[in-house]
Order: sequence, then structure tokens, then C-alpha cells
Amino acid sequence: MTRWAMAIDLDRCTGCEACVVACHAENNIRLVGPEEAARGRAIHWLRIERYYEGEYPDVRVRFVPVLCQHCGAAPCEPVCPVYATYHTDEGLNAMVYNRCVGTRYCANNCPYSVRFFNWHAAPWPDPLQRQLNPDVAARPAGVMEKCTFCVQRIQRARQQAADEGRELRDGEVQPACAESCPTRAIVFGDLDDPDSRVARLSRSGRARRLLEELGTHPAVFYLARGARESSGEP
Amino acid sequence: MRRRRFLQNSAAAAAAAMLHACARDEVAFIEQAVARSPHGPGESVWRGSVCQQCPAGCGVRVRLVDGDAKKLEGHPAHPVNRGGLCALGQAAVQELYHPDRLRGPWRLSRGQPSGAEPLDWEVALEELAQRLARAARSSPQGVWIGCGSVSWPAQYLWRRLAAALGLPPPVRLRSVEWEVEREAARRLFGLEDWPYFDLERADLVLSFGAPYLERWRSPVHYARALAEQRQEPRSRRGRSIHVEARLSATAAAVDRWIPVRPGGEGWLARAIARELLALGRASERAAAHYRRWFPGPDPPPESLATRCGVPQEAIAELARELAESERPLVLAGGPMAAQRHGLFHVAAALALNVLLGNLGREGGVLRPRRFDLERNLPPAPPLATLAAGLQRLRGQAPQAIVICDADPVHMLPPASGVEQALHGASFVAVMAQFLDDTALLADLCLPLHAPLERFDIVEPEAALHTAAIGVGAPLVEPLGATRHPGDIALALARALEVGEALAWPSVGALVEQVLQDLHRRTAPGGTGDFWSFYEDVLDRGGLWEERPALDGLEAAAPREPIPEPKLDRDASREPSLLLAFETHVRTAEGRGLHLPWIQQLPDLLSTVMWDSWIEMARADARRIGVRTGDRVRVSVEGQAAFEAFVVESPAAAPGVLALPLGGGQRDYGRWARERGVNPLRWLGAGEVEGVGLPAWGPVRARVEAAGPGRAALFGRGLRAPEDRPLRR
Amino acid sequence: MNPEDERLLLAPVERGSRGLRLGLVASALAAGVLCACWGYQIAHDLGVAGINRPVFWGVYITNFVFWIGISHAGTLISAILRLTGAEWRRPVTRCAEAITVFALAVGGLFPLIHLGRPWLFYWLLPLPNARGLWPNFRSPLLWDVTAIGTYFLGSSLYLFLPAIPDLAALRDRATGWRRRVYTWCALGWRGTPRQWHALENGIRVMAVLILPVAVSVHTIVSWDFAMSLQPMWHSTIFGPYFVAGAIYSGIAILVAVMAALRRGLGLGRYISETVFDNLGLLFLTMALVWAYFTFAEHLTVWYGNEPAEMAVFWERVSGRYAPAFWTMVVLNFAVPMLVLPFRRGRRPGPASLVAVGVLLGMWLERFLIIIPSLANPRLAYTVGRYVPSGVEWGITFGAFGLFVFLYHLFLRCVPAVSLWEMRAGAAAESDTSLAPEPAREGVR
Amino acid sequence: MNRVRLQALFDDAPLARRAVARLVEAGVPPAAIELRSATPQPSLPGAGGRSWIPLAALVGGCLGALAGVSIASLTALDRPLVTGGMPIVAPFPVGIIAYEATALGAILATVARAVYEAGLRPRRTPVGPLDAQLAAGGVLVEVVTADPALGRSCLGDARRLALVPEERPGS
Repeated sequence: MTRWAMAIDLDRCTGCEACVVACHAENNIRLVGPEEAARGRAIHWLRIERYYEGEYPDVRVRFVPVLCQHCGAAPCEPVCPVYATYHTDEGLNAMVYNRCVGTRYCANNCPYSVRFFNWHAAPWPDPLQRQLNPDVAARPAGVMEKCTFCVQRIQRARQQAADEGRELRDGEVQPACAESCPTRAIVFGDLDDPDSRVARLSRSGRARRLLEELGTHPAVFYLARGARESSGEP
Repeated sequence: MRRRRFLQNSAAAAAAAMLHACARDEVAFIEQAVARSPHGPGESVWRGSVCQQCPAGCGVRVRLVDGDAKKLEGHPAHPVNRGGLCALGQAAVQELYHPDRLRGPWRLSRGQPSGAEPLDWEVALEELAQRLARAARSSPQGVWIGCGSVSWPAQYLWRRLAAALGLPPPVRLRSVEWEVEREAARRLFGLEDWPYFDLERADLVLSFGAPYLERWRSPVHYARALAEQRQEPRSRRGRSIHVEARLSATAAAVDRWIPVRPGGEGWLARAIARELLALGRASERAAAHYRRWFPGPDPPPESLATRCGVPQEAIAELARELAESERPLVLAGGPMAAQRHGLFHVAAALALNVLLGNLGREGGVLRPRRFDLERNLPPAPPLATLAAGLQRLRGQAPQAIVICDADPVHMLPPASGVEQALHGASFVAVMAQFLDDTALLADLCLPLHAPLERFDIVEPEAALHTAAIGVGAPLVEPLGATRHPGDIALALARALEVGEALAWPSVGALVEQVLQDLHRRTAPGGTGDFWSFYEDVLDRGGLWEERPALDGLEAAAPREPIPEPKLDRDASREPSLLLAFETHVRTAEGRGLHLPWIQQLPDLLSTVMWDSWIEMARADARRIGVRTGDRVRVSVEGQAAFEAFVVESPAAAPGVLALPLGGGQRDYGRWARERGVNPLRWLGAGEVEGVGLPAWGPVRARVEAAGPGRAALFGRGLRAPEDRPLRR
Repeated sequence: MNPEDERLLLAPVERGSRGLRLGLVASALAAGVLCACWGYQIAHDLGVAGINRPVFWGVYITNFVFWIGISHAGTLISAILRLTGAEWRRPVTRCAEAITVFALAVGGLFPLIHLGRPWLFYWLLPLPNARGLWPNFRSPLLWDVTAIGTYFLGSSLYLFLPAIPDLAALRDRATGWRRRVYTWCALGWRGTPRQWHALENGIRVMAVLILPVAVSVHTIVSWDFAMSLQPMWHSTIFGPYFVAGAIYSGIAILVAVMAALRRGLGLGRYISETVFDNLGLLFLTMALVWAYFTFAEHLTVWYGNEPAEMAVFWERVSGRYAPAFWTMVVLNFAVPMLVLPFRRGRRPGPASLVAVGVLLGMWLERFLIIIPSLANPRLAYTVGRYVPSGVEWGITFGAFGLFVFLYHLFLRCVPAVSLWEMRAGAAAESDTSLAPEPAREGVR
Repeated sequence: MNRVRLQALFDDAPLARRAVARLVEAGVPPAAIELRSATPQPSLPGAGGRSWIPLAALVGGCLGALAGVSIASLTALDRPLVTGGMPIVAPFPVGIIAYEATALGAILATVARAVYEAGLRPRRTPVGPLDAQLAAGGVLVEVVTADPALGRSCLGDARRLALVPEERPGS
């Protein structure tokens, strides 16, 4: 049994947003343009939230890369009237674009505000469409979308492993964000494998989860800033 | 085996067919590449290459599907980026397929939209050749060639061409702060290069202004280094402190931010030096050097404190921390270096390394290592420094100007005189991928290959303690009738009958020759099959030493002292100080802003997309009655300048306005056209003392409300709800 | 009740009037605005609306909740009055029940309007389909579909059943095609004792059945919000809170409509001051109930002082939405408290003015429940702004037009006041008949 | 020999009842007599009797509930997708659906039963001269008979009396 999860080391994250662009490049996320962006329609499956603490001159800033937390008990799932979003047995919070009718209820019920709506159809001025990733469906207007943990990469890796007649290795599957991360702050893997890096990080004393108190069982672990303690951390 | 035959064939063919050689050989290469891949249609092929979005020279892996580039990833083994790739690098693939890329030569009429007409390459090259010849005949000094390309073949071949034609060497076109940092390195360490800062192994990093987590040198490399410095094998977590007038993304990411008065960085460094000397941390020799660099009497501590705006005790504590730490390291640079006293700021800060005695030591300042690519090639004089180049530009108006892969009009302040020169020159040719501010002023515009469409070698401009080059091969069919700048030089050489001086049929051939040389030098005893080596290098997208080396670095015997700013009373009546800053994607070069991914990337701190913004303290904003998202009108030194969005920041110092670099291009494609403001147009501030470059930096300014606006902010919230001040 | 009463009540149906025709045309135009805007939106995608991230629901859902609330006027009230056998109900019931049906029709449109892909709305119905997928009954939206469906069907029948005798009367007087139509509608009603008996029994049972449905409908609408984790949505009292608000706004529109009928059709003799006086008292009670719930809701949030919820709370009472909030408090509480307690304040004129104010106030209440919560999600980074677009305003306006239009049509087809119930009322007053004898066998 | 339709309008229910009594004594088959009124007249023959509507409502409700439970649970079991960590057949939602379905079933059954008990179905009904005046109140007694004399003999005390020749089907 596999349960995909992610660990993000906030002590390594410098907020460079390479992951954000990598996500766009991998997942055919549409450009909305300045006007739409000003209307709050910009789409970033992954964003770096920054929070100020204190006032000038002693200000601190916290960065939190926020993406779909692929909750074990996802509030977005039961409210979808057409099963457009549901839970795969690998713990992914899957989004089926062509089932979606666009009630946007899932987005309202997501405490992490990581779901996005296609308010318009996507423009790809020629030859920009040549960059589109053939493994990822382009979304029509009127449907929700969100981070998929790069499910296409998971599929590809699994296929390859199958071809070579072996199990998936830890760290073999890398979402676009994790792969691009200059500081290697993002670790992805199988939580059910106790020896996987992500599993070990999730047991670290620095590990927290976002809005855990809501009982959503997020699959993304955040490692707090500051010195790591030796226990368990790879 | 088939590879070798192909290459020989193609080389021969290329040699035979003069002008189109390069193009054909590349197409052939691509066909080969696809044919060689074991995958069928629709399958991904991964090939190595090198990123050219900035001079850092990261190694990349390119995902190709059916001949189209789909995705770039960092090369895990490349010493510069070790698998990471920054936002700009990721976006290179979008640049490749940008709908507004130049796809053929154009005759332009100095910015006038009328009279622009497409040309054939033959015609274009013919004209360029004649113009160059004529100008060279009248006076070699009358030809001004500027080169901003990070491609080594482009630089080498143009240098070579200039030499062959008896023209002055091409000018390295980089933004001012790069040059100032280089000058500081020359004076302190006697380097004709940028020193390498071994951040990863330092246990205390003190940076003055250098936005090393954003765009300085190689953000990817230094960000990774910081992460490791904090964690990987070491037991104790390293500390990092950042000194800057504004809370930059770097300041936010390090452990502690020390705000200084704009223009006070150097004085803080001097104050720390004073403490260190007092603590006796510095060796006699180092102290002596320091005294010769800064002969002036140390101002009293309290005056130093007021000059840098940092309380004395904080300074003392900082000095103590430095003195006590095992491997302290001081970095300096960034926009701060482009100020009038930039050299002073950078030098004063870097000099601390000398006092701390960490030169040439682990976790200290190291001598950069390079493969000497030109050792066994026909010699070519190095690029002229920007300072020298601008000197010449101001001297006598050049007849012909050729710009290769750079946008000096955008990235240098007007005081540089580049724009006037372009207007004055009788002929201007620009090699560019896009119609940027410089290309707009050209008579002749020659379109360039995108990096993924051409053979290339890139040397990390700010080299590491590991010699490395990136090698790129054409992986996709050129989008249009474009060329490698080096191939243009070769074609010109042939047309101008100096072909024997540049005897390579194409850049591909030059790359091959250099690699052969490197193979001889690096491979044990030059053994091993060159073609497998060649293929291996192309597949990995480069060649690099496996492990870093410690090259000694000595403080240079000081010749002249570093010019110190004299305390001039600030006469201006304008209320606030306006300074410009870099972000992860916004640099003086303004590169990347033509890409929607980059434009739509929310700025880390302000979360603004698609435009420039003015960052100011909430109190100041309230005073003029604006709030985040509104428009303000900014006037600089009394005259109306520009409009921009306001973003209130809890971290902004009262009375200080900050404006991001980049933006304000006149064209540069549909997504950058007339978007935002180019601060350099307004922040001109005399000359950088001791360097002779046009300075830009904090200027006195005034803002007033210009009505409500709708800034594109991605996240409006500033604080986590639990931090909200209690309402009573 | 004499023939000219008859004529007067049937006049709108049989002869109509200039006013009615004008109203019909005007409201038809207004309804046209809705169609035009919706068409434009379908053609140019939902992006033409002002909704955005994180405010994914805007005035469309506000209107939905508002209109469904409105629909609680008729059926609920008339059912209660029938069961309690309140005599003054007689002139009220018909026009009240009509309000329910048409408000539901209008409100039911909005979930469709707000869909990203409205042409796929039927995917929300449990129909066998090629996708081999059934709707997800765990979603409150499916509860909405069933509840509103039931309520619409029920209240339509509940409107139709008591109207049969009047339809028969119209049938007997009409000629030509209208006669044919009425013949069909009247189901061959003859008015035999047996028919009367069945009809009255039917109506009584229906009245009992429709009440729990009416209560459940707005409870479920409230659960659309209460089931979610949004700050200030996740509240247990939302069910009763919404029902109270619904009845409140329902009475408001009932008062307004009856005042309009009174003036427009000159029905002052039937819809008398006493009717308004009684309704006014009910109105006052609901004002108090609504105020009580609103207070309780905000008190618990404020005292609980949970950060995410407080963000929404302050946004409402002192932030960007404070003007709307305090307008709502004035219109829904202050004004009714100042006017309705007094007999003169419950007269048609003032009462209807208060009612219009309350309608606006209740619309604002729905708006304030939906928008500030969405604009202040738990992760404060994503604070949002929302400005409704022209299209959204157009559709909102058009919805009122559509309602008025449907109501006009209704007035042209069925008497606004139930003839036979008025007759029965009159008869009951002047009833001097002897005690009934046991009925004879076999008489049909 | 042709039959006639006698219509007699009485001021109130008691008079009408007596008239009916007389007609029955005169040997008119009860089936040939019909009473009509524009308001409910509980005291008229046929107005009493027990009604099965409540029972119908009950049965309809049970059927509705059954339908509700089955549609909510069977459709879920048909596509067993787990969402939000909830059980595939979640009790609360099923309950809510069942609740609404119950009401729906009961309502439909009630209306159907009421219509049936009233013997209503869309059809034309012959209207006599006096029907129009019924609206003003009173009770109408209608007899279809071969002997017009009945009118005078039994319905003498009616407020108004009318005689219509019965149109034969087919003639």
C-alpha cells in the first residue's frame, strides 16, 4: 500500500519560487493576464505564503509553501455533488476535470484555499502550445483544478518500474516543485514505507502540519525553522 | 560509431557550404539526436544543456517530446546548481516558444514603426559587413561593439573578429553593480574575476546588501549553500545575518536582518572593522593592509553609528559574534554597489574578510577555478570593461555600433550615454532574440537562436571553487531563420576576407575543437575515445571537476586607497528616499519579464504580479492617504517621474520608498510592453567614485496619491490570524 | 357574497386592465434582462461575473438563498393559518401560496446560473447515465436538489388543489379556447358534496404534510454553509436561524404583495385592515425572533474569540462590510421595532414600507453571511475582495422582474382571492341552517 | 320518449335535503339525482363518510421513505468512491434524503387519493341555466327524468326551477 506524502523543510526554503514556475511548466497552468490577475483569478497550484511578524525595525518573515495538502479526510471531497474530486487508494486527492460541473463548493470548503477555478478558457498563442506537457490535460472553462502531486509523474515512474519489473524506489517519484527546488527543501515519497525519507522527516520533532486541528489529516509535513535534532532525520 | 561518421560528414559539408553551414549541420544534428533516441514518437527524451537566462551557467536537463522542448530540470551533478533550477531558468522553455520572438532579420528605422522591413540573411550580413568595413576604414575607434552574451563562443569569436579587423575589443555589457564588485575584488584581492565565497562551509555569514538568495551571482548555488550551511552534515547550525536598508527576500530568509540607513552599509563595515581591530582579531599584516585601504582616521563610534543607523551596542555585538566564530564570511554587493559610494560599501565590507583572515581558507573567500578554454586557441584580447567602453563612447561618437545579445539601453542609467550614442551613430546593428529597448534603436536587427537551438559553451561568469563549463547542443529545430551570434561573426569574417583568422565552419566546430583540447587535458593522459567523451559531455550538458579545490587567495598589496564618502549635508527638500532593489526575477537587465510565467509570478514579499510597485511604510501611506493597491505619482528631485502601485509593508523604514528593478521596457514582446517602471531611468546619481561608471541609487523623491488602482496582488493578507493585534 | 364581488374578483382574469397589461409588459422586459445577461454569461464563461478566488460564491448564491427564503411566505403561513382555522386567512392564502411557487421557480434558477458548466446541470440528478456515475448524496447540494424539488412540487399542488372550484367557476363562465383550457384544469369539478368533502380533506392533509417540508428546505439551504469549515459558517444554529429569516422575509414580501394587490386591483374590501393588523403582529414576532438569532450567532463568535472567526466578525461589524451590516440591523430590527408595535404602524401603508425595507435587509443579511466568510479564509494570506459585475447585477435585477412577471400571469389566470373560501366565509357568518341530518344512502 | 333535466335552486341545504327526500319517495332512483353547491355544505347527503386520504398519505410516505433510502444508498454502493474519509453509505445524508422522499411520497399519494375520492378527471360537464346563479349561494338539485311533472310535484318550493331537454348521445 502506498500513501503519497510530502515534507517541506522551512529551514531550507528561501522562498525563491522556482517551484511555482516549475509547477506551471509541468502542469499546463493557464496564463490569465494582468486584468484577470487583478480580479483575483491568477492560478498558482503552489504558492509561497509569507507572513510578517512584528513591525520595523524588528520584523521577521515566515515563508510557507502552500499547495494542495491531499488531506486524508479532505473537506473538499464529500461536498462535490458529482464525484469530480475523490480520494484515490494511494491517498491522492484526485480531481477529475471532465466530471466537474463547476459548483465551486469544494473550493469554499477547502481550509487551505488551494483550489482554483477556470473562469475562462485558456489562451495559448502560437507557438506557445508547443511547450504544453502532453501528459497533462488542458482544462476547459468552468472546471476546478488544483495540485495533483504531479500524478502524471507518479504514473510514469510506476510504468517504468513495471517495465523493469521492480518496485518503485524511494525518491524515484519527484513532483516538479521538488525536482526544481534549489535548496532541496521539498521531499516527496511514500508515507507507508517507514524507511522513506518523507516518513522519517514526518517523525521529526520539527514536523508540523497546516491547520492540523481541523482533523483533515494533511499529507504535507512542514519542518519548522531552527536547528534539526539528530533523531530520525535523514 | 554512427555518431562519429555523422559529425565528420557534417563538418565536411559545413566546410564546403560556406554560409548556411551552421544551420544545416544543426538540423542534421537534431535529426541524428531524435534518430538515436531509443524512444518512439510521444516518448520523452532527456538531454543535457546549459541555462543562459543569467550568467550563472547552471547545468540543465531538457525534456524533449517529438522534437519539442517541454521542461527544464537542473542537472543533479552540475556543481553550480546541483539539480536545482531557479524560476527564470525554468521559464527558459517559455522564451523558446514566445510568440513574439524575432524569426528573421529586420531593417528597422530607429524605433519608428514605419519603415521596418524583413530581410534575407544574405542581404543583412552583406550590409553589416559593408558598414563595418567602411567604419573600420574611416577610424577603427569609430566602431563600438558591445557583448552581453553569456555564450563563450559568441564572446570569443567576436573578440577574435574585432582583433582581426583591427577594431577595439568588444565591451562586456553587464549592469553597473557587477562591474563595481569586480573592481572591489581587483583592488582587495588582485583578482581579474569575481572571488568565490565558500558559504556552505562558513559558520557565520554576514552579507552586506548582496541579494545572494535572489539574483546575485548564482542564486541557485548560494541558496543551496545556505541550506547546507544550516544543516547537512555539520552538527552546529550555521548562522546568517543580512545587512540592507530594505527587507529583501534574502534578508527575510536569513536568520537575522539588520536594517541600515540607505548608504550606511559601508560605514557599518567600517564600524565593525574598528571593533575587530580593537578586539585584536586581525593579524598585523591584515591590519596594515586595512589601514592602507582606509587611511582616513576612524570616525568616533557614535558618529559611525549615526551614519549607518545601527546602534553602537548592536555593532559591538555583531563584531564580537564575528570575532568569536570559527569560520566567519562576509559577502557584499548587489544594488548597493551601484551607488555613488558603491565601491566604498563593497570594499569596506569585503575588507572584513581580510581582517578575519579567511582568505583562501575553507568557508572563506576563495580564488575561482576555471578551465582555460583558450589556452590552445588563437589568442583574442579579453573583453573591455564596461567603464573603459563607456569612456570611449563618451569620447567620440562612434560611427557604427554593434550590440550582441544585451539591452544596455534598459540596464544602464541614461547617464551612461549609451542611448545618445545609439541615436548619434550612423549605423546600429543589434543581435537579439526579442525587440528590446536597444533593438528598437537599431538600423539592422539580427535574430538569435534560443540557447536550446544552438551549440554553446557557457562558463559560469562568477566561477566556483570547481572549474565547470556548460555545453549545449541544438536540441530543437530553430523556430525561425535565426543564428548563433558566433556564427554571425564567422559569416562576417568570411565576408570581410578575414576568414583565415576565424577558420571554423561553425560554432559547432569550435565547440568540438575546444572539447577535444579539454579531453586531452582532463582525461587521464588524453586517453579514451574522444567521441564517447564528446557524447558524454553533450549528454550531461557540460564538463566539470568532480571535487572542489582550495586555491590560495592573498590580499592584494594596496595601491591607492578606497575613496571614502565625505559627509555631505543632504540639501534636498524632498521628504523621502527612493531606492531600487532586485528580486528573484527582477534585475537591472530586466531579463525574463517578457515571459508570462515570470510576470505572473507573485513577488515573494509584496505578492504583486504583472507590474512595478512602490513599497512604503504604512504610516507614510496613511499620511498621503493611500493604501495597498492604490496608484501614486512619484516625483524625483522635484520633477515628475512616474506612477506606480503602492504596497504597504510592515518592514519598510519610514521615509524610505523602494521600487523593484526591471520592467518599463518599451517593447520586448506583448507581455512586457510598457509594463511597470524602469528605475534606472530615474535613479541616476552621478558616478561611482573610483570606478568611473554611472551610479544609480537612492534619490530624494516625493509621492502623492494618484487615485485608486487595482494592483494584481496574489495574497492580500500580511499576518497570520493568530498574530492579529487584539481589538479593544 | 354578491355577484358584483364576484365580478370584481374575476375582473383581472376575465377582462384584465390597463395597469395589469402594462405591468405584464414591464416585468417581461425586466425578465428579459435576466435572459440576456445569462445568455451572455454562458457565451463568455463565468469569468464575466465578479466572483473570484477566494470569493467563489457571490450574489448568485445570495439571490438563491434570498428567493428560497422568500418562498416561505405562502405555503408555510397559509398552512399554519388553515390548520389553526384562522378566519382572516381566507383572502390571504391564495396570493401567499402563489408567492411560494414563483419565488421557488426564480430561486431555483440561481444554482444553475452559478454553475461553471450549466449545460451539465442534469449530472446532479440521479439519472442512469453513460458516465456510469450517480450523484454524490453526501453533498449538501444534492440535499438541496431533493428538498427544493419536493417543496416546489408540493407547494404547486397545494396551490392547485384549493383552486379547482374557482377554475370550475371560470370554466362555466368562459368561452372558446379559454373554456377548453379551464375545462381541463378544473378536472370536471361539479361541486357535489362528495367532491367538497374530498377536497377539504385533501387540503387539510396537505397542510400537515407541507409544513415539515417547508421547514426542512431552508434548513438544508443553511446547511450548504454550515456543513463547511469556513469561519462563521460552521454553526449549529444556522438551520433555525435561516428558517426564521426565511419566514421573516416571507412575511415581508407577503405584506408588500398584498398591499400592492389591494391598491392595484382595488381589493381593499377583502384584504382588509384586520388582515394587515394580524399579519403585522406575526411580522413583529418574526422580527424579534430574527434579532434573537442574529444576536446569538454574533455573541457566540465574539465570545469564543477564535482568530479565524474573529477576522470575519470584525470584517462585518467594523470592516469593509460594516456599512452593509449596520444598514441590515436598522432595516431588519430598528425600523420594525419602531413601527410595527403600533396599530397605526400595521396599516397597509407603513407596514408595506417596513416590509420593503426588510426585504432589502434580508438580502443584505444573506450577502453578509456569504461574502465576508469567503473573503477571509483560514490562511490569512489569501484575503479576498469582491465587487459584483454588471452581469451579476443585471441577473439580480432580472430575477425580480421574472418574479413579478410570473405573478402577473398568475393574476390573469386565477383570481387572486379564493372565491369559494370567501363565499364559505360569508356563509359561515350568516349561517342559520339547522343541524345536519344523516346523509341519505346512495345520493351522489 | 325523451328525458328532461330538471334543475331546482334552493336557498339552503335543509330545503334541498327535503326536496331530495320527496324525489326519492316519488320513485326517482337516487343515482339520477345530483346535488351541487358553490361552497362546502357539510350537511348535505354524501358529504359525510370516512376518507382514506390520511391512510393514503401514510402509505405514500412509507413508499417514499423506502425509495429515498434505496436511491441514496444503492447509488452509492454502485460506485463505492470514498470521499472525505466518510463511509460509503453515510447515515446522515441518507436520512435527509429519506426525509424529503417521505414527504414527497405522502404528498403525491394525498393528491392522487383526493382526486380519486372526488372522482375528478378532465371532462366537459353539461351546464344548465341555473349553474351560474349557484355562485350567489344556495344548493342546486338536478334530476334527470322522463317525466317533467316531477318538477312541479316535488320541487315546488325551489327558488327557481328550470327544465332542459336532455341531449342524447348520438342524436
